[in-house]
Amino acid sequence: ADELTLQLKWVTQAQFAGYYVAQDKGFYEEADLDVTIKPGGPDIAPTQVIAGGGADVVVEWMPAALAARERGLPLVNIAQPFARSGMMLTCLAESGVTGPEDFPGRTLGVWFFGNEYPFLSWMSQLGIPTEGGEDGVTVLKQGFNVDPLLQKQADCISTMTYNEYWQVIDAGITPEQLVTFNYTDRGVATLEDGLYVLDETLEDPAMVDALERFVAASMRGWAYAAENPEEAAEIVLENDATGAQTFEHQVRMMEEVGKLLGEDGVLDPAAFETTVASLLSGGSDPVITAHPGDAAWTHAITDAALN
Amino acid sequence: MSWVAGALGVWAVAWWANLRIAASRHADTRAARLAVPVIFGLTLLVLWEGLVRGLAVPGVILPPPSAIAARIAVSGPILWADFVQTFVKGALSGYVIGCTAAFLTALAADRFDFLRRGLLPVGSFIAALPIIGTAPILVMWFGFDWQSKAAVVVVMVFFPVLVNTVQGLAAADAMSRDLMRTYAATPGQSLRKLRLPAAMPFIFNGLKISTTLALIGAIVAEFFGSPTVGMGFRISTSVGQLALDMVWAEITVAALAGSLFYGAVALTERAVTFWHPSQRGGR
Amino acid sequence: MRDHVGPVLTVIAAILAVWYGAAVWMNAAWTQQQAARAGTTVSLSEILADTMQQDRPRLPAPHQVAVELWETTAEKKVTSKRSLVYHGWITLSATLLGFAIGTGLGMLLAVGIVHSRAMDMSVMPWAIASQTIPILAIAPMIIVVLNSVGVSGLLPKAIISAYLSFFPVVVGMVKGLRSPDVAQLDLLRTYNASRAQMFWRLRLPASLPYLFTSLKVGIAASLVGAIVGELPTGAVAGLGARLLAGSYYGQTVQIWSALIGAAVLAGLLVGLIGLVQRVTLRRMGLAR
Amino acid sequence: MLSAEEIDGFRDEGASPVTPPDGPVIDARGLELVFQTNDGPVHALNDVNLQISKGDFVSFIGPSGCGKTTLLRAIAALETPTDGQLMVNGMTPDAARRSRAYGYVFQAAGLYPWRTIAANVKLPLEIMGFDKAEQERRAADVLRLVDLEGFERKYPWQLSGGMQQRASIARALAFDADILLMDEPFGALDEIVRDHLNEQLLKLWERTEKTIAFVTHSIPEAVYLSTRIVVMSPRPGRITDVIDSPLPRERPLDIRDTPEFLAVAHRVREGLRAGHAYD
Amino acid sequence: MLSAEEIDGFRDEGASPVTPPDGPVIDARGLELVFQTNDGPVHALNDVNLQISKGDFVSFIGPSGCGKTTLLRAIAALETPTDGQLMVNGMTPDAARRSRAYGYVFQAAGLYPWRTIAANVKLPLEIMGFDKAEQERRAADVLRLVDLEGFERKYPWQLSGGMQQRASIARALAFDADILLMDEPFGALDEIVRDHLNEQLLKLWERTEKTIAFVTHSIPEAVYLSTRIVVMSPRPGRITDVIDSPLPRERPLDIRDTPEFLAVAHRVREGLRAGHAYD
Ligand SMILES: Nc1ncnc2c1ncn2[C@@H]1O[C@H](COP(=O)(O)OP(=O)(O)OP(=O)(O)O)[C@@H](O)[C@H]1O
Ligand SMILES: Nc1ncnc2c1ncn2[C@@H]1O[C@H](COP(=O)(O)OP(=O)(O)OP(=O)(O)O)[C@@H](O)[C@H]1O
Ligand SMILES: Cc1ncc(C[n+]2csc(CCO)c2C)c(N)n1
Ligand SMILES: [Mg+2]
Ligand SMILES: [Mg+2]
Repeated sequence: ADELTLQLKWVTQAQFAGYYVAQDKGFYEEADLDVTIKPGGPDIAPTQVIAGGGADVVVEWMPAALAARERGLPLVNIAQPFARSGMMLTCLAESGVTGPEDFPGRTLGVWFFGNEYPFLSWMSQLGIPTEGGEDGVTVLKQGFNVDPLLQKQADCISTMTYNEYWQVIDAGITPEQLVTFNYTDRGVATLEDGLYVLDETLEDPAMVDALERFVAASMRGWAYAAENPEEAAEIVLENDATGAQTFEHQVRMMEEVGKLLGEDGVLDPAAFETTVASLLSGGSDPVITAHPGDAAWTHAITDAALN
Repeated sequence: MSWVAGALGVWAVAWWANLRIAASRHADTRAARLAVPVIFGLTLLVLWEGLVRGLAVPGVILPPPSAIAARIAVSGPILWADFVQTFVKGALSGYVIGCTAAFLTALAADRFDFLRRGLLPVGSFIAALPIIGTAPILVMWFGFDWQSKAAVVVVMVFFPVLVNTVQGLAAADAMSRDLMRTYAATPGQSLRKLRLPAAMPFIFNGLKISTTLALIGAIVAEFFGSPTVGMGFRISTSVGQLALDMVWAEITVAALAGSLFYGAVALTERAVTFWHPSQRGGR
Repeated sequence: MRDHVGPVLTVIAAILAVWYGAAVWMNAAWTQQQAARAGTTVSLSEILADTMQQDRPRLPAPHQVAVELWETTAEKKVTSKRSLVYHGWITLSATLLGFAIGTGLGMLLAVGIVHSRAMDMSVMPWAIASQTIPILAIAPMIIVVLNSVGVSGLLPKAIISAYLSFFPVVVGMVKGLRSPDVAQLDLLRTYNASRAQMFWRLRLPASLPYLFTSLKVGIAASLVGAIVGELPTGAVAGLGARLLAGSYYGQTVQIWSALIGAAVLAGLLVGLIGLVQRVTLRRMGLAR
Repeated sequence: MLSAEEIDGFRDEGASPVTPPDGPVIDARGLELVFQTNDGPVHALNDVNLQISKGDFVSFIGPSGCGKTTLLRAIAALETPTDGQLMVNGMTPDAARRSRAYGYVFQAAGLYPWRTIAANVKLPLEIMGFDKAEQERRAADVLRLVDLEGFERKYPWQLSGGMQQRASIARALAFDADILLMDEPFGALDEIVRDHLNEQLLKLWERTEKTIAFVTHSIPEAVYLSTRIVVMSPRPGRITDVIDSPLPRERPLDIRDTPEFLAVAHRVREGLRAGHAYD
Repeated sequence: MLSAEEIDGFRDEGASPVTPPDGPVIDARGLELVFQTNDGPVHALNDVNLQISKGDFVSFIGPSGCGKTTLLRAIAALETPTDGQLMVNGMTPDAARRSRAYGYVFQAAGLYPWRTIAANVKLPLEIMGFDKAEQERRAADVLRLVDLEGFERKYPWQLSGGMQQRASIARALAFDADILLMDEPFGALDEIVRDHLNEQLLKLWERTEKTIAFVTHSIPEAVYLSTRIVVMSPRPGRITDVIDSPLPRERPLDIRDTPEFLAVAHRVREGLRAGHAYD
């Protein structure tokens, strides 16, 4: 069997259920693959891991991948299982925020670590400075959880439709008490969980072959997971060595993730262009300074995988 | 490969030079004391540059020193703002509060044997409160700004200063204590005149270890939530952007600031414990 | 030992009292906010009751932590991923390995520094500088690099743990090895003792009080290091993973129980060193 | 070994120059002190009976290890007797200690290395709350007395052994304790300085009516200084002889050539010899 | 102050009982040693000229702080003279130290607190690589010599001051150094023990032909033991008199009552008195 190592962007959770299901259901094995799945975490940059040779394929968000590419790490998108963005800005209604026009003077929690770009380009689109002050917003580097909102340290925080949003709800706040801004609705969405490899990997026919089987098996896994959210959640839990996740939360996450999944994992070039455009407009300190060109993605793998 | 060989060569020569300087008559001059670590450091840098270039290590894993220097040169204002936020506001204030608290606790523990027996075992628990656990909690309690970082630092430096102070307060020898007894010195007097001076070498051990802990604590705490300024913020953000030159620029600032901080405490130690054999150069 | 029980219990009781008070004080705001959102008012007794049993309290009440601790230690098989004992063991093994590496390295460095002027002058400043590097920032790089040369598993964590623990040992040992006074050194000089003899017969015994103090600080640092080291390795298991997972989901009770777990572990380790210290010093006739 | 009665008998034989105003200053009865060591118990003091009156100058002499230091330490409440009774000024030694009754010169100098010589001498003065000017004055006085002027600003490790010992004597003399306990204060000094300091000490004693307990190894010194000489013997440490000196209070140095002096010295020497294993 | 020639003159006057086989064992010329302190320089030794031959027993006597310890330390290569020349066995003191020529008894006992008495005595033997059995034998021998049998397993702080001093003497005698440097070894001992150890030391010296440099404050001791007596004087520390003893090598204790003995003692006392400020 061909060995492949997959580095995830975040900890073991239903966000990555497709891969765990493919593993658990033997889809990889059937494809003659021996896949090692490495969970990520707050201190793990998949781009760095792949640069160091710690993984063959990584799950990464496109802004971070393109930024890395511009810095000389030639990452190529080989598949894009998530067709839609799940990122939102979630505010407490009682804070009085009803629309973007209420942002000035507010404190907003934002994920950094390469995930700040959608927010920055949205703000620059709105013309709101992010350095604080009367008509700017005060930005906090948000930790990993929703405490800033619950503790009222921030008026709004970043959430994912499939995870943090529900944590707020679980904490006892009703959806009516929340105001959410979906990045997709604002036209500043960027592509999230995609599969990336290094240029050189694609020069090796054996690897290309393995990757084709890998993407095919993974998409099979995603399809299965979307259809059987409870079983998928079960599988995720089994793979979570921390023993900290709950079944209910994972089932719900799987259901939400299902809404973001595309048909077949094929990257939509139009979505790619939207992402690039939004990144290029990223305010004073743009993420990327030039259009990365079409070398940043390939349909070769997905095309082959679909057959 | 020639880069690697060259770097190793430079390193060998410089090490030899250092041995010569250290063994020479001028070893005790201020110039030598400065030159030796500088030469050592420079060779490390040369070695690093040579290895990175020679082995073609990608810049996104480890940038060469030259790239880091270039980044430092153009990022002065950012680095300065981060330094003020993290070091001056977070680390220093936390250090002062934490060391003072530990010191006072040690005094209380020393004064009341009951407390010593009760507090010390409990105090050693605080030592191992890992920053990963405390930082999120303290950020939740004290907010995103430097106050929560200072709180993390307080927790981190508390134990080393506490143990060392307690140990130090027990360090005065039997005869010196007996002398105090014959004067019927009050506990306070015997503390001020005997136990504290005798404890100073130990206390400074704790203070020195804590300087570096304070800096690490303040930086790492920013990983768990911060305003958009600070050394830890910059480091984690830049790692996500694979801007490793910026990461190392911040690390350089941290190392410089930490070394100076340590040096300042070590100099104070020299002045305060001039009488201790380790400072009298008993060799 | 026995004369510690009473005082320790008293101190713990005092801490618990303060803790309960603080829990009420810190959690009350949430209770009131929730009531306000629901448009109801709450009485004092309701506040008191609610602050003791919130799901995501700012500060969990001691009994909440105790229950969680009980459930995750006694009621789970030690091999279960939900058992704190399981996670504690994973952290402990990295801690011990890291402590062994760290103290070994620390002592070697201290010996070198005390005996070689060149090392003293060049290595010490850089050992200090090394400690000012935020470990969490370079830990991922260390892991990545080690990974690329095929080292994984326990060792990378242990190396990070060693990195944090060697420094207190160096500082304390250097001071301790230099603590013999002139008269004690002169005696050996008249015998023309070799450096090794001077080390084994004078410097080392004289340094023991400093060494043990450093070891206590060092083992605590090792534990913190091992936990920190769990992050960039994916935080799949260990107390650090528990802490982090608790923190992702705002499970303060889980964080606190992992924290207490870590603290107990540290307390045991420090206590163990204290025991070794007492036995050694007594056997050396130094305990008076 | 002598019983309490016999020792009291000794007292009556000699012409004690000082009569206690009201009870003895130091009163030991059946004192016993045992050290527990890794190696079994050590009987440092055994059935020690001794009364010292106000204004007495009592020398202790005896072979090395006979318990002189231990006895002085017990009097100063630095050791706790395992049996018997010990009263100082009518109170327990510890109460006397707390009333600052003692000036103690230890066998080893024990100066604090972080203090200059002057600061070491001022240490007890600071503790007892003398004002700055008085501290200066007294420190200067006693340092002159022990011939250490000019060394005020040196640190202990910069002094010779004898100088350190003198500094420690100065420290004990700086405050006016009623009871001076001196453990071989002049051991590291040469004859000339010793004679000089002996004279000074006698003058001080006469002027201030202090009670002095003084350990020495020099027979002439013991005889020259004391109103009473206590001879001790080791294993277990005990008192074997108590000699009341027939010499007058006023003692020029050349009193050491008088027959009375030599007679006392002879008796001390005999007592001392009896405690030894040699010849 | 005396010049080098005058001192050499002294040597020829007296009947030196030992003639050096080939050059002096210790040879100091124009020796000077200045300590730098926070308070200005201290002239501990000034123009010291002295030759000591193999088998000499030289005593140093002088007021406290006159530089006796400093001179011994310079000979043992523990201090570096700031000027002048110092040779030991025809080499530098440091080379002599490295050839393990010295046994040194320090003014303070300086026992290691973590070693028992026996282990303290064995310390130099371990360092010099004696085998276990030999270590045991020698330790037992010297401890018996200084009358400390039965205390082998005690720790230093469990001994009295005098016992510690004797242990430190035993430690220096345990290995057979050619040159013994003894800094007030018998300071804390009573007359009887002192006499006993004086005798023992003389016997040892006669038997082994060691060269001994001996600091003491006791004039009789100096005269009784030495073939030469060096009188020193402070500020700056210098040699003021060197007296070659006319006494025979064989010295029973009662030699101390002979007129020759008293004459030498008198000369030493005069020299000593001259170095003092009193009377
Ligand atoms: N380390 C030092 N630093 C500065 N001054 C010193 C040092 N050691 C000794 N001295 C000074 O040198 C002088 C001679 O000291 P030394 O110890 O040789 O005297 P000594 O003759 O041995 O006296 P004693 O009989 O009291 O032991 C003294 O004035 C002393 O203060
Ligand atoms: N802390 C201790 N622990 C155990 N034994 C002790 C301790 N202190 C003293 N001793 C023992 O008690 C006995 C008396 O000791 P002490 O110091 O009183 O003698 P000393 O008469 O002062 O002798 P010296 O003239 O040598 O100073 C000795 O045998 C000694 O070993
Ligand atoms: C340090 C750090 N902070 C935030 C994110 C953002 N993020 C990306 S995916 C994900 C999980 C959503 O449930 C989160 C929180 C990150 N990757 N690393
Ligand atoms: Mg004594
Ligand atoms: Mg001396």
